[in-house]
Amino acid sequence: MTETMAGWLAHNSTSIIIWCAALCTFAIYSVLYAENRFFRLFEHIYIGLASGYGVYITWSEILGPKWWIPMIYKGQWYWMFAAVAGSMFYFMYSNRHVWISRIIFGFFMGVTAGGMFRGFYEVYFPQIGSSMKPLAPGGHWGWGTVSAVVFYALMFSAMTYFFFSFEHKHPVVATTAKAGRWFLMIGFGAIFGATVMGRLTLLIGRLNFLINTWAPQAESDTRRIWLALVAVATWPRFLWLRVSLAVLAALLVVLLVIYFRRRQDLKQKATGTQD
Amino acid sequence: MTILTHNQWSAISTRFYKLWVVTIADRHGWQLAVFITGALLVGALAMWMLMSVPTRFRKPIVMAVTFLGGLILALEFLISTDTWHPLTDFLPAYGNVQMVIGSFALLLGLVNLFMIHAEAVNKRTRGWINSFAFFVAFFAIMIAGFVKDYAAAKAVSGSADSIYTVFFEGFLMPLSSTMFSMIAFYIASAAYRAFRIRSTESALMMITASIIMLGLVPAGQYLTSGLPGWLYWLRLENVSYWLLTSPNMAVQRAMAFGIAVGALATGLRIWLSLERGSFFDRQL
Amino acid sequence: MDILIKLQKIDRRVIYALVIVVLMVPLLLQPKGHPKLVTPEVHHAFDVIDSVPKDKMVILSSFWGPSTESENGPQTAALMRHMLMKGIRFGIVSWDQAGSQITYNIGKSLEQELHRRYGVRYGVDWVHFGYKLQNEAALRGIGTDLPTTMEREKEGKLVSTLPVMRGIKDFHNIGAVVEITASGTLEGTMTYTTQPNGLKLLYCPTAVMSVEAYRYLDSGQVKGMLNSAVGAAQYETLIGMSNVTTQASVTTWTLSTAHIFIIVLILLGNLGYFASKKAARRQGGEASND
Amino acid sequence: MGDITPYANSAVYVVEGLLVFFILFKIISARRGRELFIRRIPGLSSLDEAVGRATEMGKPMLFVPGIGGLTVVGLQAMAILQHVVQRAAKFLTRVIVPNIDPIMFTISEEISKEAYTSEGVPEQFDPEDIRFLSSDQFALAAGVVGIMHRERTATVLYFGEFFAESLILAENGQAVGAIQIAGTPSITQVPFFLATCDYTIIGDEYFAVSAYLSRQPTLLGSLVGQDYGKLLMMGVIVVGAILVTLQATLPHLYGLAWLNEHFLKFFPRPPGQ
Repeated sequence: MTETMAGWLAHNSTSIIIWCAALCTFAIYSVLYAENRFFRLFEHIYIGLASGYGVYITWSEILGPKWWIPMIYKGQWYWMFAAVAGSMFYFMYSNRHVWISRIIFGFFMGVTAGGMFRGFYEVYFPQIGSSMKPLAPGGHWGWGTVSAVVFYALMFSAMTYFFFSFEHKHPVVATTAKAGRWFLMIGFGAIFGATVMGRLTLLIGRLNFLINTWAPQAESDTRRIWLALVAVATWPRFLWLRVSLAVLAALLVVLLVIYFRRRQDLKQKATGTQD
Repeated sequence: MTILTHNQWSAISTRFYKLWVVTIADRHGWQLAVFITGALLVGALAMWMLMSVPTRFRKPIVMAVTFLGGLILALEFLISTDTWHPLTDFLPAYGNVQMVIGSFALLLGLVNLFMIHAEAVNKRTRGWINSFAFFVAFFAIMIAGFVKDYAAAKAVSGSADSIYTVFFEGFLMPLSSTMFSMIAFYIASAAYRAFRIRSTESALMMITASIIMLGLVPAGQYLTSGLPGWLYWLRLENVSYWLLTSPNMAVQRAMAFGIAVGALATGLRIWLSLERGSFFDRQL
Repeated sequence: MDILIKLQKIDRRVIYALVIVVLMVPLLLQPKGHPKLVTPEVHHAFDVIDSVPKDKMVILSSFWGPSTESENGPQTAALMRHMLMKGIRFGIVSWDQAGSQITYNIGKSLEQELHRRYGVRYGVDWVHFGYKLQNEAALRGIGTDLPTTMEREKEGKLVSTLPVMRGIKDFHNIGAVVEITASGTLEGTMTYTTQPNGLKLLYCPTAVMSVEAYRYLDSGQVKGMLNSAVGAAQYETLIGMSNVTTQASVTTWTLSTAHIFIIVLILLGNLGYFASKKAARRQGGEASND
Repeated sequence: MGDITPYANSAVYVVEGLLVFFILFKIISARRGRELFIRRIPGLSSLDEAVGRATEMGKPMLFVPGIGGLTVVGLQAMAILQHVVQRAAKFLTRVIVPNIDPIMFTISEEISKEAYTSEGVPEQFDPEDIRFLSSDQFALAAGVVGIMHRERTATVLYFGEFFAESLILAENGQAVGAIQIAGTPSITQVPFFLATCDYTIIGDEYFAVSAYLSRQPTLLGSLVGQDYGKLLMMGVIVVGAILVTLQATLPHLYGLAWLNEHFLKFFPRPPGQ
C-alpha cells in the first residue's frame, strides 16, 4: 500500500506544492483587505513550520554530525561537556539562577566583541587607505583633482555633522555641518531608492509565481477536473456513482435547511428577549 | 617585531598536545558509556557548584568568562609572528565547539512559544484553533524530516520525503516570502499618502532616489536614450551610477567611520563589561 | 484643484489594488529576453569567476533565507549555472536553516538541466556543505582549514572523501569567495574569511544592502557585485542567456513599470498635499478678513 | 593589495591603541565624575516643541520605544522617554507607551510613575497608558495604529530600533494629523522617517540625544572618546592624502620613501590609485 501512496505522492507532488503555495499566498495577502481568521491561521502555521523545521535541520546538519556521531560512534566522550555548557542557556527561565545563563550569553557576546580588533583592521584600514585620494592623480591636475576635491568635501562635511563633543558655534563648522546633513540626504536617497526596488522585487516574485506558475497549473487542473465530471455525468459505467451522488446531495440539502431554520429560531429568541 | 619564533611555539604546543592525546583518547563500548556518564556527572557537579556561588562573586565570574571568550580571537590577531602561530590553527576547532554549544540554544525560542500556545489550547482562549495549528505544523514537518532520513523501508522514506517537500516548498517558503513581500504594499500606500516633500532636505533625498530608481531599470535608460552622443553623461543610468559611486560612496564612508569607532566602543564596553548605570544594572 | 484634495482621502486598499494591477500588466505580457545594460561591477564579478583556474575552488557563502528568495535566488542560480557550464569547482555553505534547503534545490535542478550537455555531477563538480551555525571562528576556518571546518556535507558524507575536494585544503586552493546575503554580514566575511587570506570577494546582496557596498568596491575589498535580481539578470546576459526569459529578466522589466508607478504616486501625493495646504490658507485668509 | 600579513602590524598597535585609549580614558574619567560636554542636538528642540504642541491641544502623546526589544538601543530609548514624560507630567498630558518586550514594559511603567510622583501628582498617572501589545512586529504595528486613530494623538514620537513596520506607523501618524519626531540608529529606516516625519534624528545623533538626556557616564565618555577617534582618522586621511599627492607630483622628494615605508604602506590602497 505504501508503494502506491509513495508513487502517487511523488508523481503529484509538484502540482500539490503549487496549489498549497497559491493558497498560502492568498491567505497572507487577505490581511491587506482586512484582519481575518484565514490570515491568523496561516500565520500560526508559518511560525510552527519555521520552528519545527529549525529543530529538524539543526539536528540533522549540526548536532547529529558534529556532536552525536563523534560522541557515540567515534568514542569522543568529551563532547558531553558541550551539552552541559549548552544547558546553561536554559537557566534563563529559573528566577533564582538566571545569572548562570548570563555566563554563556556573556561568553558568546565576548567572542563577538573579541573580534573587533581584527574587524577594525581588516575592514577599515583599507577604507582609510582608499580615502587617501591624490589631488593630482598621475602627476597632472585635471578631472582627477575635481573628483578628489568633491570626495573630500562631501566626506569631511558629512563627518563634521556627527561631532558631538564641541559646539557647532564657529560659522565655518556650522555651515560645514549643515552642508554635511544635505549631502547625507544623497546617501539616504540612494538607500530609499534601493529599498523600494528590493521590496518591489519581492512582490514581483510572488505575483510572477501566481501568474506564470500557478495560473497555467490551475487551468490544466480545472480542465482535467471538468473532463472527469463530464465522464462521471455521462458515461454508463458510472451510473451507480451518479445515483449515490444524487442521494448524498439530497441529504445535504435537507441538513442545510434544518440548520438555517434552527439558526433563525435562535436569532428570534435572542432579539425577542432584547425588545 | 616577534615575541616567539615559530619553532619555540611548536615546541611548547607539542608537549601540551601529547598530554592532551593521552587524556582524550577515543573510548569504545562500555568504556565509552562510563566516560560519558562520568562527564555528565562532572558537568552536573559544576552546575551545582555554580548554583551555590554567593551573589557577590557572580558578576566577576560573568565578566571573566566574557573577557576570556573574546581573548582568544583578540590574541590571535594582536600577537604578531612572521609566519603562523598555534592560535590560528586552533580556530577551526574553536568554531566547531561554538557551533555545537550555540545550537543547543535553538530550543530557547521554542520554550516560550510552546508555553504561550499550550496555554491558549488548554484554556480554549479565543483563537485556540490557531495555537493547535501551530503544534500540528511544528510536529508535522519535524517528523516528516526525521522519517525521511532515518526510515528503513524505501517506500516509507520516499513518501515522507514527498510530504516533507510539500511542507517546505508548499507552505514554509511561500508563507515567508509572501509575508516579507507585503512591505511593498505599505511602501506604495505610504508613497501616495505620507511621503511629503516639506524641506530642501527631503526634496534632495527624493530627487536622488528617483534618479537612482530610474537609472537601474530599462524604462529609465529608454527615457534618456534619445540624448546625442556627447551628452552621454546625462543619461539616467550614467547619472545614477555616478551618484552611487561618488557622492553616495563618500557619504556612506563618512557614516561608516562613525560606525567603525562606535563598534569599537560598543565592543570594548561589552568585552570589559563596562555597561553600568541605572537601567543597565537591572537587565545585564 | 479640489479633485487632488478629494484624492487625498483615497482608501489604502484602492492603492493596494492599483499596485497589483500595475504589476500584473508586464507580468502577463512576459517581455522576451534580457535588458541590454550591464553595469561595470557585474562585469568585474563575471571576470573574477571566469578566471578561476582548474585547481582552485569557489566558495559560495550564503546567508539568505526564503523571505528574500526573489532577490537572492536568481543570483545563486546565475552563478551556479556559469560555474557548472564552465567546469569550475564550487562548494556552497548556508548559514541559514531554510536557506540550506533552497540552495540545495537550486543546485540539484541546475545539475539535472545541465547534466546531459556538461556531464555535471554532485560530489564531483559541486558540493553543498549544508547548514552551519554562523560564528567568527567558523568563518575564519574556511580560509585556514576548509575540510575540518565543514567536516560533513549536506548528505552526511565526510567532505574530505569527495572527489570535488581533492587537493582543496586552505586559502591557497580557493579561487574566490562569493557572499550572497540579505543582512549586514559582509564585514564579518571580510574580517575573517577574505581579507586575512587575501581572497577575492564577490558580493550578491539584496538591493537595500547594495548601497553601502560601493565604498568596498572603491577600496578593492570587494571585486564585483550583483545588485539583487537586476544584477542577476545582467549576469545572465553575460553567460549567454540574453534571449532566454528567466525570473530575473521578468523582474527587471516589471520593475520599470513599478518604479515609474511609485514616483507618480509620490508626485500625485505631494500635489494633493500642496493643494490642500493652499486651500486651507485661502480659507484662513477669507476667515481672517470676514 | 600589499603584503598580506594576517596579523597586527605596528600601525595597528598605534592607531587601534590610540582609539582604545581615547574611549577607555574618557569612560573612566566620566565615571569618576568629570563633567563632559555634549552639544544640544537640534532635534531635541523640535522634540520639546512637539511635546508643547500636545499640551496646548490637550490631546495625548504617543511614544513608540522601537521594536528591537531589550537591546542597548532600546534601553537608551527609555532615557528619552524619561525626558518626555517629565515634561508631559508638568502639564498633565497623557503619554501612551506601547511595548514589544515585557521587561521594557515594566521599565517604562516605572519611569512614568516616577515622573508623575516627582511632579507631586501621583494620582494623575493612568497605568492603562503603558501597554504591552504583542511580541510580533506587525501585530504591534496594527495595535499602535489602532491607538493613534482612537486617541487622536497630537504628537507621535519614534525612538529606538525600527524595521520594516516603521512605514505603517508613520503613514497612520500623518493621517491622524500628528506632529511626528523620529530618532533611530538603523540607517536603512532613516530615509522613510525623513520622508514622513517632521524631524528625524539620524544614526549616531540618537546616541548623542540619549547621552545628553540621561547623563549616563559610560555613554557620555564613550561618545566623547569616539569623537576623538573620528578626529584621529580624519587626521590620518589628510596626512595620507598629502603624501599620496606628493608621491604623484614630486616622486623624488627627499624623505618621501621613508614616509611611505613607515606610514603609507600600512593603509592598503587599490592598485589604480
